[in-house]
Amino acid sequence: MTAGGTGQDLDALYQEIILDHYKNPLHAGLREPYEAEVHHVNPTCGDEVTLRVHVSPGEDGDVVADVSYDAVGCSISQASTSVMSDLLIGKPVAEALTVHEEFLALMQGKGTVEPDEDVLEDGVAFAGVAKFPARIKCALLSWMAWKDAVSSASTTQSNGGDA
Amino acid sequence: MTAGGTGQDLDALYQEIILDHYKNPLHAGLREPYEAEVHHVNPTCGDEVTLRVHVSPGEDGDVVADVSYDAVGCSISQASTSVMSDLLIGKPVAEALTVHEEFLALMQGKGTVEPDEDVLEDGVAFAGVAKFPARIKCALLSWMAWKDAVSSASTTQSNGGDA
Amino acid sequence: MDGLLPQLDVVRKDFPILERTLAGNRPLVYLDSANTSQKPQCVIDAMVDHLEHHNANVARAMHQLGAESSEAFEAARDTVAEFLGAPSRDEVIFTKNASEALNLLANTMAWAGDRQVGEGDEVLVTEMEHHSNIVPWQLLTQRTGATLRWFGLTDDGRLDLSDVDSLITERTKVVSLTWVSNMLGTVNDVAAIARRAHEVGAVVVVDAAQAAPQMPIDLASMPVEERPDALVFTGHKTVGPTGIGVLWGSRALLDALPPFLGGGEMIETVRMEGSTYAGIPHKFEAGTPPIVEAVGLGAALRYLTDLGMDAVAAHEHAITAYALEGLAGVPGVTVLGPQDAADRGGAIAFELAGVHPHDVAQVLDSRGVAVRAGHHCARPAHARFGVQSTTRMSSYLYTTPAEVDAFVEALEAARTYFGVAS
Amino acid sequence: MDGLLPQLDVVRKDFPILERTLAGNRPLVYLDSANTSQKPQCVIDAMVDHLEHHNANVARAMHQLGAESSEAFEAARDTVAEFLGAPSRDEVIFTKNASEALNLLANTMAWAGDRQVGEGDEVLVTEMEHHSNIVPWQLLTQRTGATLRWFGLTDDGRLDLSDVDSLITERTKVVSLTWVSNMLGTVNDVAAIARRAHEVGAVVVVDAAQAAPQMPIDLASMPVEERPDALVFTGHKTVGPTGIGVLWGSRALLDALPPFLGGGEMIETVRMEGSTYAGIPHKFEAGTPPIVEAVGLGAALRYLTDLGMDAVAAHEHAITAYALEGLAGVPGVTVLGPQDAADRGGAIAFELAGVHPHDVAQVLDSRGVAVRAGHHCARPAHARFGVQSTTRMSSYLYTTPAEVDAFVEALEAARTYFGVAS
Ligand SMILES: Cc1ncc(COP(=O)(O)O)c(C=O)c1O
Ligand SMILES: Cc1ncc(COP(=O)(O)O)c(C=O)c1O
Repeated sequence: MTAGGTGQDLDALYQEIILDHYKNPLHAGLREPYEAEVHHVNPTCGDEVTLRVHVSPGEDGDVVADVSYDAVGCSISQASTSVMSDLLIGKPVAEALTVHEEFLALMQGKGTVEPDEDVLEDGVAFAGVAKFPARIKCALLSWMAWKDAVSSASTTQSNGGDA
Repeated sequence: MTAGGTGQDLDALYQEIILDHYKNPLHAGLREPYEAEVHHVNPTCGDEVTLRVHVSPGEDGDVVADVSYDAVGCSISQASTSVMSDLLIGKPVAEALTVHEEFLALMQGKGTVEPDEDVLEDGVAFAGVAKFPARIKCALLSWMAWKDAVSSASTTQSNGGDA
Repeated sequence: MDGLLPQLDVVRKDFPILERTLAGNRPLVYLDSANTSQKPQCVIDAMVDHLEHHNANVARAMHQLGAESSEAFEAARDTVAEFLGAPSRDEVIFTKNASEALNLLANTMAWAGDRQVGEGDEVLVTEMEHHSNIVPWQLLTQRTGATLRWFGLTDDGRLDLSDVDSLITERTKVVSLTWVSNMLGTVNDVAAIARRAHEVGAVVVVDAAQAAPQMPIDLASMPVEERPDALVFTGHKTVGPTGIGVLWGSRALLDALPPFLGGGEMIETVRMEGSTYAGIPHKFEAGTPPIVEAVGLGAALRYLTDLGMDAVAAHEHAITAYALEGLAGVPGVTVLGPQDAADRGGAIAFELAGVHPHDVAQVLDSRGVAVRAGHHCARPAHARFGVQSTTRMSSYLYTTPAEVDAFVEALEAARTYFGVAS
Repeated sequence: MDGLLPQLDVVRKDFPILERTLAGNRPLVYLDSANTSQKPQCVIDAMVDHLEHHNANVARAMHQLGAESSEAFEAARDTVAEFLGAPSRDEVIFTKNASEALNLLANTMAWAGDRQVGEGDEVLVTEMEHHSNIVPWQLLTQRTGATLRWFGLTDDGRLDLSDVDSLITERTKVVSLTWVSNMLGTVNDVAAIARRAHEVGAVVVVDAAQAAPQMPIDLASMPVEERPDALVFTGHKTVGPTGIGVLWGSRALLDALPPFLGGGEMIETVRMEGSTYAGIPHKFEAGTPPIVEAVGLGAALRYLTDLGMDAVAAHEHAITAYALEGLAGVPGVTVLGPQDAADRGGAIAFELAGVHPHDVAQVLDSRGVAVRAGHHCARPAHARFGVQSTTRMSSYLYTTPAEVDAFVEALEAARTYFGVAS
């Protein structure tokens, strides 16, 4: 049995970076253009996110041109959405998917995975969340939404495009 | 927790009278005339009885003129059917219902009820059954069927008759 | 403090988990009892004794262990019947939880029978229901072409009865409502609504999942016009185990419903061409029932009865009043539902300005205080009040005033942590 | 004797109830394991530990106890998935027993969805099914205007496959059959039937209530054409507690079925106007799940896995062979079903000439030997063989050859008591 959440742990969970993103979320709001919009909820607590992805062709394949969102939720889910959008906007889709996997591995690692700051940047601040099983879903909500959106954005494109 | 069934108890359950009725059941077979026929089963073990009741008007109200039956089941249920039919045939319905209640009380008394031989005659042999919870249903199967039949026999009569 | 259970410290010793310490060596302050209650030793012991000495299947087993197990199982049914004041013990059906009990009713009403719900018919619920008393009726009405309607809520979290005449009509076939809200704490006037619903011949279903743990129920003493036709509760909230719930239904209703789950024990005779069914209660208990759970539930209800449900209710009332008082002293707190402990159950959902409920709960948890954050399976009621989620504290018979103090202090700590303290 | 579990006497010490003595100071000889199995100490201890130290509701509770309880509950799901070799742990649904799992399938197929059963469709079962795998399909077909058909049985108690081509047709939407019969002991060739049924696009449901306790199951290793689409078993027969059963279903099937019970935990978003539902497994787990029961079941399946299901199967086989041999030596005994232990499960139903099964069981019980008498929830199979009821002995991993001897001796005593011994 593991158990998260001592008085000390609180600071491990609520890293300064997380609280900063929570108070001043980056890239918030829903913007055009976009190829896919998804709505995800955390059924247990009701946190919700509506998320749009705009993908545009780049030199080496598709690029995540924009991630915009409207979200309600706790500090962890809000900060995670902010960190994610900042991290993924401008990255080739293939690379963004790798970042996604890295973040997923970190969250599901029960606190044993050492995060790679080069890949995750501000996302490393979420390392502490992995020790709070009940909060992992909060941190993952928008990442799951993004994954969902980006795959239908690619489909939409390839459906609509010439290639 | 009570627990029936030591080696010694077996004889308390399988009284000589019971085994006699089991081997040579009285009034067996289905006969005419009858006003009501019912079919009862013990769902757990599959014991079944088809039972007919013939009621005819007597001096002081209806009389149980005949109880006939076709039954499959264990020694207890078979013997009980035999004893019951012998006991009730010829009795005024009102009196038969009293006998029925007496037998029911005996069976549900967890072995604490002293049976009245004047009322129950051979039925007293079932006193031991009350201590075997799993067998009470066996002993009661045909009694319940009779009760069911006799009430619809009376209804049938009053429906069909003049009174 | 007036109204507390006598010898509360002794009562607390009955609950082994209350000795638990959590991370950081914090003692457990369990304020999530509306979610699930803790279990006294006597319940655990009864289950262990059954498993170690009397375990056997019921009804179908004729040997000594089978007789012992059947007797224990059926004795639990008697205990439930007594606990509810049920007119007849055969009207007590064991289900797996309260949700299954509600679904049993809604699911069977889709099929041919005197109580069948179809096109043009209406089912009436309320906006304060737990999802388990909404979704089954949505499924029923969607699948049969009937219409789902609901009572709205007043601003202070009570049922809005102003449109009762347009809601309860000849078309109303079922009225299903909670006795005590698991979010707002509201205690509904079940008797008055039942009386109205019975006038139009509707079936009245009461969700007593939160009522059964907190207040005495005596069905037999209710005038029959005011008595629900069915009432459900769940074992794990009444200091019993998970895996068992109760559907009480009047014989008239239960006899009128077609079978729900088919299988062993619910039959009279099975032929490949068709089957006939047993009478109640077995008709609705397909398969091996929750035997050891019934034994545990029986012990649980006897425990509550020994404490006295009046005393439990008084305790809950006193603690709730004290908690409401404490919350009133915390800046930024808004309590949803009735603000006054009078006529109110023990669940208190609230907002803390500037801190999301998850984050409130997290800070509280770091201090050993266990509360629930989210929509508490009552999303429509949250939507009604324009909030996405709340924090909920819910006490029970083992809650002490000192625990309420710890809770209020922890709220202050949350305000400080998230920088909303002025 | 070959094949017995190594250190059987040590294994028996794991089961506290086996120390029980019955009336007349008789040691318990428990030969009713096909009805329900006994529980090892580790299962009881796991449940007690959970109730005393980790009890909380799951998923919805975010505090430390909630996290512990959720982790324990979901770990049990992992254990079940491993035990069955399930392709995905999300395909494991907790129900209250095997019967509910079968009803879940049959009940949801009545409603709109890719797998909906309607007029002109056929559901195929067998004459050797437990009532729990007959009645749900009767209810489905009666309610939807579909037709129920069934495989008959050969005289030696095997499936009569001679008319398979007229039974499995394009109209067949579901084929549901038992892997191991609880009455005849027959082991069916599930793979062959699944292959045939899949050719016509039917859903294949396997009742593994008797198989799971006795033989290794590895779904992932089965070729997909031969793999059932759904498989059910029940906790209390696999040394786990009552109150819990398992439905494993392929994701494709489970995704295609509409919801069963509505309520907390099975939803995504609830609005009064309508709701959306969670993905599997939660979609089918409405209300508070059997938490402590899942913990117990997890411990039970780990116990079986530690013993090794191959070893358990070998033990069961050896004991069954020995019992069949013993029965062959008792005059007047007729065993129903396959006479040979090869390809046979451990339930042995028989008749004893001149003594009704109740009376047989009663005499056995007076000597501490617990067997079952009746139709064992398999009335159609009894009718097929023209018998109203039978006596059934069923062994398990803790059964010793000496217990079989005691059983055979007790049968002789029954013959003497009822005066049928020559
Ligand atoms: C073959 C078979 N199927 C289904 C069941 C039903 O199991 P449960 O009663 O736990 O639902 C049983 C056991 O009774 C069985 O033996
Ligand atoms: C008011 C109310 N109704 C129904 C339920 C459902 O109970 P269960 O989850 O045990 O089915 C609950 C508890 O979660 C509740 O609070």
